[in-house]
Amino acid sequence: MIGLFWNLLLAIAWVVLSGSVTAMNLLAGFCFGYIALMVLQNQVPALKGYSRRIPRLIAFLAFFLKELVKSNLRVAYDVATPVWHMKPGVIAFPLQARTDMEIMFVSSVISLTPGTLSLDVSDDRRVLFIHAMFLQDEEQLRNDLRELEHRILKVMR
Amino acid sequence: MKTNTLILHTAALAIMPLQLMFSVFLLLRGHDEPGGGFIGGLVAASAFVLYAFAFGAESTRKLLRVSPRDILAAGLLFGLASTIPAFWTGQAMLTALWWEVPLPGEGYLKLSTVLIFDIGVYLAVLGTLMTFVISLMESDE
Amino acid sequence: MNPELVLPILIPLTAGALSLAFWRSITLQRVLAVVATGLLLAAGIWLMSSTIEQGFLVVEMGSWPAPFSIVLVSDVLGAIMIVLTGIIGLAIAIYSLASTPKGHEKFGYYPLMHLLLAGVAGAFLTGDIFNLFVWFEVMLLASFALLTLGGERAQMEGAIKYVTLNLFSSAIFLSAVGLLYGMVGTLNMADIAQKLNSVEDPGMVTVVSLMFMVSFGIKAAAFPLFFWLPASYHTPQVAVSALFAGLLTKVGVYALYRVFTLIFTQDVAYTHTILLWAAALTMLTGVLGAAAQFEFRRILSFHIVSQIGYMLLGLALFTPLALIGGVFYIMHHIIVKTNLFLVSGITYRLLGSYELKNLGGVYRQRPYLALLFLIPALSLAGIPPLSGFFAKFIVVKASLEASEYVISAIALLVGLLTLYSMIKIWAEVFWKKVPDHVTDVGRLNGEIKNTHNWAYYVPVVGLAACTLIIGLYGQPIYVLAETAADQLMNPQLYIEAVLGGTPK
Amino acid sequence: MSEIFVSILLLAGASFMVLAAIGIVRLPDLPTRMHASTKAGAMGAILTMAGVALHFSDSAVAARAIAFIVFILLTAPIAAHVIGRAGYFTGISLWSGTTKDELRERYDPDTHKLYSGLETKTDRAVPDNNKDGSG
Amino acid sequence: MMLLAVLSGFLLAVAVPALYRVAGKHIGWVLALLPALLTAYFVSLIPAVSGGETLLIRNQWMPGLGVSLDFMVDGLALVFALLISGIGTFILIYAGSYLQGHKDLGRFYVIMMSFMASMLGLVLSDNLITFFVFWELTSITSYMLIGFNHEDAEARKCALQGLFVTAGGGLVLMAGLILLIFITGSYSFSEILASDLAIHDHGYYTAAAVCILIGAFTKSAQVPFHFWLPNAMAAPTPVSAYLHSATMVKAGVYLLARLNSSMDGDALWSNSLMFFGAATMLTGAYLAFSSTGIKKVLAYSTVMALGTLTMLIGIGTEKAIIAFVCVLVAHSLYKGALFMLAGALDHETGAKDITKMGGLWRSMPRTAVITGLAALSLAGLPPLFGFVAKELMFESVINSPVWPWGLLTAAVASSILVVAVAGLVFLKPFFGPVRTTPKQPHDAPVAMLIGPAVLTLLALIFGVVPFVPAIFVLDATVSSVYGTGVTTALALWHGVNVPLMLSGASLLAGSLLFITWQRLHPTLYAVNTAASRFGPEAGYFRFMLGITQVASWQTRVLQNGVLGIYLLILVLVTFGLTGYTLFTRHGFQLDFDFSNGYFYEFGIALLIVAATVFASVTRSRLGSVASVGVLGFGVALIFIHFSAPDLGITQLLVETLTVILLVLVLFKLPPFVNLSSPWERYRDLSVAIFAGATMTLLMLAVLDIQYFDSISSYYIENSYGLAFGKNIVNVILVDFRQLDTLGEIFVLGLAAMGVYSMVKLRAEDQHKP
Amino acid sequence: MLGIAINIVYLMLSLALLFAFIRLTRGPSLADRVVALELIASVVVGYVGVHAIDTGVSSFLDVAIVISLTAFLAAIGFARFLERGGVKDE
Amino acid sequence: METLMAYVVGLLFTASIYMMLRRSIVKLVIGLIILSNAANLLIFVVAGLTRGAPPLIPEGASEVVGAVADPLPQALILTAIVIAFSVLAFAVVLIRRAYEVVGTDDLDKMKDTDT
Ligand code: NA
Ligand code: NA
Repeated sequence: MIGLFWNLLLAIAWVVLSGSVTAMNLLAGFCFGYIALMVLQNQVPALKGYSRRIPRLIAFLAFFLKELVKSNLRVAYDVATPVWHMKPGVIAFPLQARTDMEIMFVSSVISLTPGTLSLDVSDDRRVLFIHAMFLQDEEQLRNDLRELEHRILKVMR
Repeated sequence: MKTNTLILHTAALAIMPLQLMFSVFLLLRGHDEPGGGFIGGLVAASAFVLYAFAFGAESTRKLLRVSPRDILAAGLLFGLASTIPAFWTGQAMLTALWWEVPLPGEGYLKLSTVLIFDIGVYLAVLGTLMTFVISLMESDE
Repeated sequence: MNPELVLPILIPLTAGALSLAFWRSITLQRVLAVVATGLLLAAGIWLMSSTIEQGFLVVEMGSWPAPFSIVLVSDVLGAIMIVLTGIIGLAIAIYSLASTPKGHEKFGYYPLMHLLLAGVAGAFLTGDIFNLFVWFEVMLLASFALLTLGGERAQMEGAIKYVTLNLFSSAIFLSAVGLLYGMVGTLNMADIAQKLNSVEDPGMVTVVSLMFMVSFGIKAAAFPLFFWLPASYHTPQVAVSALFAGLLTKVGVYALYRVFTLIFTQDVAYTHTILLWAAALTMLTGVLGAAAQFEFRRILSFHIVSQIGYMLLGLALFTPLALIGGVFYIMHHIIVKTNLFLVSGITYRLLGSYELKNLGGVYRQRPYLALLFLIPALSLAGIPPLSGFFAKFIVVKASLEASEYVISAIALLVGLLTLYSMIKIWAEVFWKKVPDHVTDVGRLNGEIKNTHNWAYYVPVVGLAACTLIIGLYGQPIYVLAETAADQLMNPQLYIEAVLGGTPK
Repeated sequence: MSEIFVSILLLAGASFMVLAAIGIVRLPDLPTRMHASTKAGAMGAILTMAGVALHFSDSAVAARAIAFIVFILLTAPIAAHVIGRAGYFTGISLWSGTTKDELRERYDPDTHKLYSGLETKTDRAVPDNNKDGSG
Repeated sequence: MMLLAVLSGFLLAVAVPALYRVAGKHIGWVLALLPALLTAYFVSLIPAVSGGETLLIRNQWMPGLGVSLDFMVDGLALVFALLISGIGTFILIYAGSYLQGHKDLGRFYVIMMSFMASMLGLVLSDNLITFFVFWELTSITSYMLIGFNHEDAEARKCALQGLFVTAGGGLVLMAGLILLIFITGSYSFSEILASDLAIHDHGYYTAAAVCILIGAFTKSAQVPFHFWLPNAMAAPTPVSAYLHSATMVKAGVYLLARLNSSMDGDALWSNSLMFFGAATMLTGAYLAFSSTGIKKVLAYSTVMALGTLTMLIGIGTEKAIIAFVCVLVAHSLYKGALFMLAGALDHETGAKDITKMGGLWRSMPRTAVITGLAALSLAGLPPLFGFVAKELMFESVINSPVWPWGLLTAAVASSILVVAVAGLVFLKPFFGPVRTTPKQPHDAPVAMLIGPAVLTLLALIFGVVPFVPAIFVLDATVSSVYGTGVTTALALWHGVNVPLMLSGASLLAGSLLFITWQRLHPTLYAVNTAASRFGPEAGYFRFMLGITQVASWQTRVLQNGVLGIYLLILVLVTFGLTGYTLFTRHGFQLDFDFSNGYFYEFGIALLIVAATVFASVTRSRLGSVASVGVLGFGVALIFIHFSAPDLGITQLLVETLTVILLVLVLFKLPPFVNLSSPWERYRDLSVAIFAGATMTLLMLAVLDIQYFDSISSYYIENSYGLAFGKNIVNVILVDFRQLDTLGEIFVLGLAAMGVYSMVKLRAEDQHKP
Repeated sequence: MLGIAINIVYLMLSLALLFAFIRLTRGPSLADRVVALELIASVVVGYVGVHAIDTGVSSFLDVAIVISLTAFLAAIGFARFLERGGVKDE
Repeated sequence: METLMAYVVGLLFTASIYMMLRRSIVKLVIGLIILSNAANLLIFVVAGLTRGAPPLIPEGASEVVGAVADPLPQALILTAIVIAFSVLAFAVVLIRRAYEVVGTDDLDKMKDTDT
């Protein structure tokens, strides 16, 4: 089931990449995706229920884009102005995400957002350590991060 | 210091198939667009390098199943094999031969010694780079 | 379609790839080593006979028309070089069965050997200047790997110099190809030659030709570009040294012969005079270098340099007789020098050292080995009626004929000093008593039997036989050299063969 | 019309690049530089590619641009994470204005264990608060 | 038949090991059959040759080179052939006994047979090159013979000396012969001799003559090359006997005689011969007189004889040539005998020095008798052939067209000395008080005496009835040396004439000298020791030392082990040559027209420059690596910007992987430290700037030149139509120029194998048990 | 319009390259240099994109894709160097 | 632009040679990298620079539109890049092994084998 998901994804990606939408090409993509996954089969953890995620994904993307622009501007402002407004620090952020894939996505998205950078996950995978640039209002930041995580998890679960 | 992170591991597993797939893509369309066996092979190798950085040399060996050396040998033999059909047809070595295999539906699948050769290049590049990286990493571990 | 022109490249390439594929089966690799080099020799002989019959053999790779495709071309010189490659390859392959340490066999000795031969053969046959670069690199990488195989300290130190200086040479070669292409827009050597013939003011061509000269001069180990050779040739295991000694520098010499007869003949008075002095100084510095050495292989290594001078002299004088002499010298030297290294390997096996002070007594205990040393050694020194005599004779005669008296005198003096070196080895290794401090003389006295003993001697005897044949039955060899020189002096024939659509 | 959009996208992308570049030069320590550079750099690249897709308005080009964006989104944070992490753990000096460090106190440099701080008491054998530096 | 005659020695040499196993200690007798047969064969040629015929035998060898196994038998060749095979017969027999039980006897005979064959080949060759082949073969085989006792360092040294001098001379001779070939256009002695070409008018003549003379002088131990010959005594006595009497040293004389009729008539040729011959004669005689080792005495007397022969050729009158032939034969006979006898003395008494022997005639009567006769011949006393020869010599010296008085003085002085020498050789050991010798002396076995006996007997016969040799070969021999037909009449007794009076005077003075020898000897010894510091032998040693010193100095300077210096030289040579050539053949022209570039292209260029400079100057290794990465990006941008997307991609990928490899490897290596001195850095920087500037100038020059359009239009036109690909670069790589790519993947594979074995196969692992 | 924009973008990208390179030279830590290198890769991507538009050759996009898929490996390599105890201040 | 690049290439040669002349083996390797870049750029520049016309036949077309850049030097450089990379990989590992075996990174201390 999971294999099939990835496989199809890869096949579609293939078609998209090659830019020629034919049955043959899809089949070829499927085959190559299959080969790619075959190499990986022992390592890929379980994934399921992907079909419901597309609308959530779109919603998430919109949210993410907004965050992205917002925080980018904030960083830009600080960089561009002579005085530092920032108040950086490393915080421990307790995670709702559980599987490897979830944690990876959460941390990646956090990293992608300017102003926050995932440094590491605790050994028990319950806490993500984040370097944040603007710790003026730490609670607000934690709330934002929690919302982000929540939206990601909704897409992934 | 502390090594091996969950994030890198997971990301490697996610990124690697994309790289591999893209490498095959580059290989196959190299005749018409930028790409080809060499570039494809390099991208494929980067996929495995990523894996090796995340999981270590030993796991990469297991993932590859065959020794990088054998991939290399296969690549070289493919490269040489592409020269042979020309002999049968009595032409000079390395003369390209093209076969059009009709496919169900419309279109033809273009097979050629050139493709065989490009696959050889791809495998040789992959095998070579994996030999470099794995043996160097193993010597450190 | 001439398969014999392709096979000398294809056979070692395939053997190399197969040996790599059979990495774990040493036995299979050993069998393949002998079979493939034997086939290479057979292909070489086939090539030789076809070339003699047809004058030139040309194959356009990929069936594309000539200046656009890479062509393989064989003239008599090329065919000679291929036959020699086959001979040396086979000799080394057999010798390796006995001499190669297990560890080396397990780590790719045989595939590297095959690919080295492939690179050498490719360089001899290609008619394309960039393709020549590629084969040079194949050869070079194989030699790098063989040189470092084993990982001894001396190998590493030697290899750093070898690698660096050769890479510099490659970079110059590559740049020169680029500059040449910028001017003539083609890579096929015949095409370049033909086009340059019609150039009015070839000053820049001469400039670029000097880059080729330097680059090939480095590969050929000419003065003052030879440093990499004495720094490294004595460091790998002996079969590798022997293989290098026989073939590698000669590829550089061959390349000089090729381009400075075919392409760069615009300003012979200038370019070939430079070559002439390089040749003289190469002879002299090489032989003096050898005089200062007291290690078997180091002496031999410096003599490679010195002998390269004679071969360059043949080219530099640029008369028909001189080219005959040069070609003859190449044939003679490849066989003789390889053989000497092989003999040094046997004495090493017997006494465990290459240092003259640790060697001795071989004449007493192994008279036939002593004879097997004397044949190539005296031949190298130019003692008649061995091959080296005729080689030197022709070259000296050519230089006297060209009124280059100083050069002739140097050539003769170097001959004497070469004899001095060979006699030094003879006196120290063979005549002298085993020094008292050498305790492990068991093998010398024949106590230890090696099951592959024959593999040490078969190639040495075979090569000695070649030396004797060239000397005693030299007429066919001379005729070959004469034909080769004749073709070299008439580049128009080559150009017509490649571009003029001769029957294939 | 599309020219204007393309221009805007390109200029926006380039602006992000410049922002990242200025940030990387100006900002005082590694993590803060990374806030500017990796994200803004990626952002700039994404916007540029969007411009490319729009400019060519060709499905194949668009598909490749999308693929590029996906790839960048996957790889950029990983690179950032790995470098930031490596920099942090090798002890690069943080800006003097750094206010807190909740990681340092939970990291045991001897055993290389990184605690979440949420473990039950028994999980945590030796408290190592005293091992951290000034923070 | 002639070919077989010459080569049979080599063939038999090859068979010696097998024969030795069969024949055992009789090997000497068995092998002697061959030279005996050869002697018979050569004797059978006498009638034809003495009839004035020159036998020419032609065999192909390397016609392309003008080398053939052509043989010529005229009087001169035949006399030599007879001496070589005849004396050789006895030497072989003698050696079997002398070296009986020697562990290397088999090897000895192998070399000896080869030597004999080489010598025969030398004197019989008609082809100049073949002649030279045999000439060099005698050098090398005599080397093996001189160094026969090879575990003795002294023997090795002496052998090397002999070889070095003769082979060195041989090489000069080669040049001379080649010049002679140029002059005459012929490779054949017989043709050269028969032609009436004015050789000395040719521009090459002087060079050729000098070269040939040097070659002959080294071989025949003429002053100043005489020093090697006495040292050749390190060889076993049979070898010395053979070398001195009939072979090796006579080769030079043979050559002079052979070419005389063509070269004669020129002052350079004959005056050199006379001068050096006389000097050698005198020097040899003096040194013989002042030595004590019996073999050394004999050796120097050989030098004297060789000088005499050379001088006689130089005089060149008919008389002189007759004298030449007689001295030649006489010397061969008595010297062969005396050496074998000296060996017998040594063999039976264990003593080598004449001061250590005395009164041996009682225990070795037969040896004494034969020695006495041979010594008479040496002294030039009747009724032996030596007397006939000496009389002729005096006569021709007196009648010499040039320097008669000088030559005569030398001849008489030598003659006096040689009388004393003969006394030393014969009287010292056999008479006077009996001295104890290391071995109990008794007469030598028959195998060791038969040779001396026969040779002395021949000397006696020839002396008593000198018309016998005259009838058979003398005329023909003299004719071949002199050039025109000559009829001679020899007689023991010519009546009382000037030569006879000179002989008598010499005998008298010589006897006096002999008597005072004991008293003179310490002084002579001191003089010789002092002189030896300046003599030619000292020169030889200085030369050898000089070679070694120059060699090691040169090697220290050039091959100094410092990679930086090597590279520096390479760079200087490369760019010096190209730069100079550019300057002279094309000219420099700087071009600063950058107007056709866009500002961002300058930006890329600037990035490349900055990255390069930073990578070179930074003291941070990884900073340098990262900067090289940036350089790679910059180059990739250039590729991309100038229409090479494939190159751009490849460059980026390779750059990334390079950085990864460097990083993988580097952390085991230490950080940068500045190791060079500022001076070295400035030096290197200037060289590097010179190189870079030259490259720029080259590029600028080439940019202006495009002789022809690129062949690429073919690829562009046919990429799709014929090769079915739209990416033309890729089509070139995998189709038009596929062979390059095939080679390229093998390069990759080789790098992989190299890296793999370097990482995995470690020297330290191999040394583990 | 687009032409002007493209030129401005080229200028901005050139500036970005310059700044990033300054950081690369300054360090002070290896991680800083690596970050700079990553940024340069991104700028190159931007450059490639603009160039594709400038020349109208969409094939250049592949360069960008390859960079996106592989350039980050260098960073991972450097990080590995640091993790394995390499000198950080280089 | 070729003119400017000629100067850049000259600088690359200068830098590479200077680095190769240093005594540190790491600098030697960096010199080698720069050298291969220099040679590749040289070919590229000397063959002539063309803006914005890669030698590709557009989608749907069967021949190139207008003048395109010379594809041959590109193919050559591609080969050269790969070869240089192979060589470099070997050289990098070589210097590491040399350092391990010899125990120094100073090239001047690696002269035992010569004389
Ligand atoms: Na600010
Ligand atoms: Na040009």
